[in-house]
Amino acid sequence: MSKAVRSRSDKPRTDEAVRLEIYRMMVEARLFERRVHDLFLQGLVKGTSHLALGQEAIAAGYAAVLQPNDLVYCTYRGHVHTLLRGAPMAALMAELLGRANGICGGKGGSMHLTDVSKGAMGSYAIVGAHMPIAAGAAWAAKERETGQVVVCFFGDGTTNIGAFHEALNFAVVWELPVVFVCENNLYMEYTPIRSVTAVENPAADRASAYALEPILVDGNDPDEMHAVARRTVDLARSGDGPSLVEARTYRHGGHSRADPAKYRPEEEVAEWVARDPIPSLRERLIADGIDATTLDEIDRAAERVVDDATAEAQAGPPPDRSTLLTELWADGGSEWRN
Amino acid sequence: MSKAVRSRSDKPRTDEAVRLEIYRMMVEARLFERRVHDLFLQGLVKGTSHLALGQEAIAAGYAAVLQPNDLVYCTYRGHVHTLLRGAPMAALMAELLGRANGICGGKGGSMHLTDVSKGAMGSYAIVGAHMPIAAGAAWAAKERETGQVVVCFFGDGTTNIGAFHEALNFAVVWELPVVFVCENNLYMEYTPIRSVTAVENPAADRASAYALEPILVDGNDPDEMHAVARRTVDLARSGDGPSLVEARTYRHGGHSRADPAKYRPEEEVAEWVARDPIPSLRERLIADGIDATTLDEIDRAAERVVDDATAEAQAGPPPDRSTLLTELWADGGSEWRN
Amino acid sequence: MAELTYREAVSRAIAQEMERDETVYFIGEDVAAAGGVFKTTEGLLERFGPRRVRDTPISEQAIVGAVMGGAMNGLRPIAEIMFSDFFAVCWDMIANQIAKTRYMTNGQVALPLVIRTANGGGVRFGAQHSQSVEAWAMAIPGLKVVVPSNPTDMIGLFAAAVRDPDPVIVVEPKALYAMKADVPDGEIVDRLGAATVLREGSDVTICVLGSMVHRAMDAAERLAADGIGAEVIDVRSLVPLDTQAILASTTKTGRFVTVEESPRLCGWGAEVASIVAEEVFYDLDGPVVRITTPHIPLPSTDALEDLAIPSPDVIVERVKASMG
Amino acid sequence: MAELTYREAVSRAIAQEMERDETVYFIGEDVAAAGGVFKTTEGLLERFGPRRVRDTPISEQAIVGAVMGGAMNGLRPIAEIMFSDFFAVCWDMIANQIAKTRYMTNGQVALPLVIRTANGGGVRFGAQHSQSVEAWAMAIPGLKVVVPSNPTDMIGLFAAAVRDPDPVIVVEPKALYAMKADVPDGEIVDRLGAATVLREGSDVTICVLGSMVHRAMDAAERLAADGIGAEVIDVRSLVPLDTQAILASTTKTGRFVTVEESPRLCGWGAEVASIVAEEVFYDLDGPVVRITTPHIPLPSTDALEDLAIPSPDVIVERVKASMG
Ligand SMILES: Cc1ncc(C[n+]2csc(CCOP(=O)(O)OP(=O)(O)O)c2C)c(N)n1
Ligand SMILES: Cc1ncc(C[n+]2csc(CCOP(=O)(O)OP(=O)(O)O)c2C)c(N)n1
Ligand SMILES: [Mg+2]
Ligand SMILES: [Mg+2]
Repeated sequence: MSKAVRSRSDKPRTDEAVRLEIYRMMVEARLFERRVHDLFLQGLVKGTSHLALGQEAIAAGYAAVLQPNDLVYCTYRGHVHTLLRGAPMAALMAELLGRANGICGGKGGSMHLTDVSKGAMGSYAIVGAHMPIAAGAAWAAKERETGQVVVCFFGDGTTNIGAFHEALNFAVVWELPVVFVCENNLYMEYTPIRSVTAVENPAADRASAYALEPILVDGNDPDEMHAVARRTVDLARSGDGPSLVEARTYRHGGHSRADPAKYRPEEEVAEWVARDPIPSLRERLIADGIDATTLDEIDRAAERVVDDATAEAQAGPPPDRSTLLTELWADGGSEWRN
Repeated sequence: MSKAVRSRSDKPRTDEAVRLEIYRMMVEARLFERRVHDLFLQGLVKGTSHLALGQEAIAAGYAAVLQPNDLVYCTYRGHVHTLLRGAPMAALMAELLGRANGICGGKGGSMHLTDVSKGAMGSYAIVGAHMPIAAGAAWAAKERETGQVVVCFFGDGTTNIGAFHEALNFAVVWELPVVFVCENNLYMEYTPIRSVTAVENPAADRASAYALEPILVDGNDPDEMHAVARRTVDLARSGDGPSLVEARTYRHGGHSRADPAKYRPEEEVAEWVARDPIPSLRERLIADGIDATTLDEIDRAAERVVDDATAEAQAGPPPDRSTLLTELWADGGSEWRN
Repeated sequence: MAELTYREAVSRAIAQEMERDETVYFIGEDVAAAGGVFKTTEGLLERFGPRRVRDTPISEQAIVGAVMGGAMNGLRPIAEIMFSDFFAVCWDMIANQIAKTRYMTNGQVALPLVIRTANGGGVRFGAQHSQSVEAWAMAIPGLKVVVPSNPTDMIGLFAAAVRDPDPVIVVEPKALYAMKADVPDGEIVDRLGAATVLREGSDVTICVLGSMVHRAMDAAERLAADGIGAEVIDVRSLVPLDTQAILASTTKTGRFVTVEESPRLCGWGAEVASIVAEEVFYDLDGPVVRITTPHIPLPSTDALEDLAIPSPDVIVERVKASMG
Repeated sequence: MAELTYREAVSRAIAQEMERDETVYFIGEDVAAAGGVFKTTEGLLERFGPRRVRDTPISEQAIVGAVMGGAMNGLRPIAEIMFSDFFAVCWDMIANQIAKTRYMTNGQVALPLVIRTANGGGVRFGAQHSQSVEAWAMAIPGLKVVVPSNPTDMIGLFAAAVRDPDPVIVVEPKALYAMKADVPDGEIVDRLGAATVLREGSDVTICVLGSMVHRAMDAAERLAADGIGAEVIDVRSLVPLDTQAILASTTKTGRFVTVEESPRLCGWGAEVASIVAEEVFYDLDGPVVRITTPHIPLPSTDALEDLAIPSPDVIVERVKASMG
């Protein structure tokens, strides 16, 4: 057993309203990604795509505590994070479809969803790269005294790349307001993380290398996630520097659209699907006295939101040819010569 | 105080012969580097140069336990390591002088001393780069069952770069016969390591991030160094995988020839110079019954060795113009076209 | 003869060399148990076992460092870097360490290793997974670089790379992995530094490599219909470079065109075009022409990516325009 | 007017911009307390304090990542990468992240940042501390690149770089740090993308930058003595590139030569030479000529390093030979 401290909230469960909001966010994210998957199957989403089905509680827990001017950095597996920061769903969907009304005009694609206006500072497709960048944004927040907190999500596999190490040390030495959240879904792409990592808990067991508290949390427990999110964001906000959180979770599907995920034992998948954060929060909410009809209404509303977003996204045209050469430079163009 | 385990040899002092050999190595290395420094002042050593004056016990401790086919990787601060592996002193000196009889024909220079025939696999001038390479050499040793051990020396500042992290994790996961030895001389170039590092002991406090035992040793104590060297090399040799050793030490002079090292408090320098490993081993040896004349003879012999090497080196001509274009490729040339 | 896809050719190439020489090892991310994210290395683990075919952590510096160190100590290792864009995270290992070590040590260290990687665009992966980095490697003294444009070349050039005593970068156009072609049975071994004249012609020389070869061949077909004889040269090997073939053809045709998937500035086309303009200037009947992507990162959406990468249409148009 | 060394010009340039704009920050290894390993940043810590001028760990990815993230959130940060060779350890941050982010996000992210670095050879530092990497950066869409060849340009181009809303790489030839020149008093602000004609001539255009400028000027002097009028253009800015100045001069002289410190293949000279061979081909009276180092890593010893880097002698000889 690892020496990491398991994080248990000693606080009572979070407010009912917040828990319902977390529920809503998870349901919307789930339905959104399911729809994305359907659109793949129809051949409408080109290129790759990395779903976070099953991992939604982590993004939702943080989304529930962040302020509007806080900043989030995530990875190619970042649809949910970007959506839950408030990026318009239709524009995200349109980006996946490669349309002009996409959030990045079709230039970014699935791996690069970004909505700066909502503090969704980008999805990064090179493993680990966004960790130093997130630290840099936190540095600016600190220097400019904006009160912002930066949250940076990454995977278990990412803990073995150099940028992880550099970012953690840097953030601690400069005492930056950044929370690094490892979504440990037990696999890098197809390779089990334990087979390529020196320690059992790839992030938590390394926290002490940066003089940080080891924090290991059940990433499929929305209440736990929310408690940890609150605690680590508060620490950053109050000037107590960075945290490193490891949230254990599981993706229901493959690594990317190309992956049927045959390498995972059936029992393992079944066990984790049984721990799906959405039904489990639903059950708890009902046990805590919420009416099932309230939750049903949230479910139905989410379906409408996704339907509307899909329709709006699909109504968009392909990007205009002229946009190929725009926005390399701040002058709007891409000229490299006079 | 750090939680790292301070390594204390419970064994009795090493054999007299080995201790005398360690003494000899340190003295030769010291006189060699002092001579290099003199040659600078005469304008004969061009470019940069990084001396290890004061740090010799670490290289000597390991040199005393390595077998002929073992491999050593070191840094630009690698004169001593290369010399003590058995590279011919005259050829090292000639390389620093940029002569044809230099160990790399003048192409390498001070930062790239290499003598593959002696298992001195190179000095590397990009911080951290040699750590994965050393792991790779250990991988080949393991696969080919050569029984070789690889030792990789690096500085405290190096613990903050990504390659450090990747190499350690990789070596542990693949259980490679490699010993990583951090020479913590308290400074990166001019910046104190504590001001840029999240933990007190930059290597030892990170060992647990790779499931390794934290080993912190007094790098200025030749007996301690030798004991740690023996233990870690034996572990690697017997298939027990990598170690990470942090040896505390101090360089008497500046980072490189350009550096008068004004940034270091005088008392700190004085304190460490008082702990110079060479006089302290000398005193101990005498206390343990060695005749001072034996040591004096070693000192005088070392002076002769250095004088001879200097003369031989200086007798060398500059490299022939034709060598500019040799040895890019294994065919001996550098042609890129037909 | 057997029909193989390019991706099958990759695994056949690796197997051929591993079978022949037990010091050949193969490592990379998800290459063993999973057979590679592009399914280029399926079956190798089963055939050569978990020591010689091995999954690594996501640690490109460690991967490339490991093959360098391995090559210094008796192996002939092969590393896969999954996407060539990731060269950027281990560029020090490739450009500063591997490329320079033999020269710096005056020949003491030989580095018989291969780094193979999936390169280029056309598959809607966006700017960080679609780059063409062959010119990055070409620009670094000490690296050899090949770009096989078909399954047979993949096997032959790869075998030559593994057998070469120097480090070789094998650049695989990922847009070609599904391409099928007949491949001779038995061992295939090619040599580095030989371009191939894929089509003869007397009016214009088109130099091309990788996935652009097929587009240039299409274009040449259409130019022929319009009475323009294009000689298409598959450069195949950037270092060593077959300047003889390129210069001889240009001397014959008097017109020189490159087609590159890379961004505009400082690509291999610039190098080859300036060699031509320096060495056979007086044989040229008109300006050299470089057809490249614009100087932009590749956009993700199909609508824009297809516009960015030179198409047969664009090649035909530019060649015609240049011929006045 | 005051006589300044190039290294003093660096610190004056940084100070000028930090004084003007409090969002300008400066970070790097040993840059603050120690004033930089080349003593280019002395006095800045004292003047601007330990928050705005700050020492970092040896973590180039973190340094470059930090200025990128900082620029995304309201700063205009400057990073020093001590030697340009170390771009290789943070190339992902530079080439994949900084260069591509604005385009990928369709303009949502602006990155007003500067990376400055000591570049090139001539100081006997050996192969891993002597590279010329300006062409690495030029080849990546999304990066602007300048190479100041004298103290005044250092200040002016640097100021333009800091004020530019896009990422700019400022490449400082380390062989020039000790160079002295008179520099005007007061604020100096230049613009990106303008080459300078340093010397007029009607027989041959020599395009050059960085430390090679001075060698080309020497060579031009000697060519003049032999009756050959060389026009020397200090390119100064690789992206944006002043093609107008280059093409106009070449049209006038009819002869085109580049002098580069970089290895042979795929340097900026190849790019500019092929632009010339494509766009003003009919104005050329003879082959384009590129003078470069050989395609080798730079050797350490002075005897060999001096042979490798183009000297005034070599420039004179090659220019004369090319003029028949
Ligand atoms: C530097 C780098 N190496 C390899 C890849 C290819 N790759 C993409 S995702 C991935 C697995 C990442 O695993 P993890 O960090 O656990 O994140 P997850 O996908 O499980 O969310 C890999 C290897 C990459 N994008 N960047
Ligand atoms: C990647 C990289 N960054 C920076 C440098 C410049 N540099 C050379 S030595 C050095 C300090 C290294 O400190 P440490 O690891 O403690 O070794 P020491 O010199 O003290 O032996 C630095 C920053 C470098 N060579 N490589
Ligand atoms: Mg994972
Ligand atoms: Mg140190």
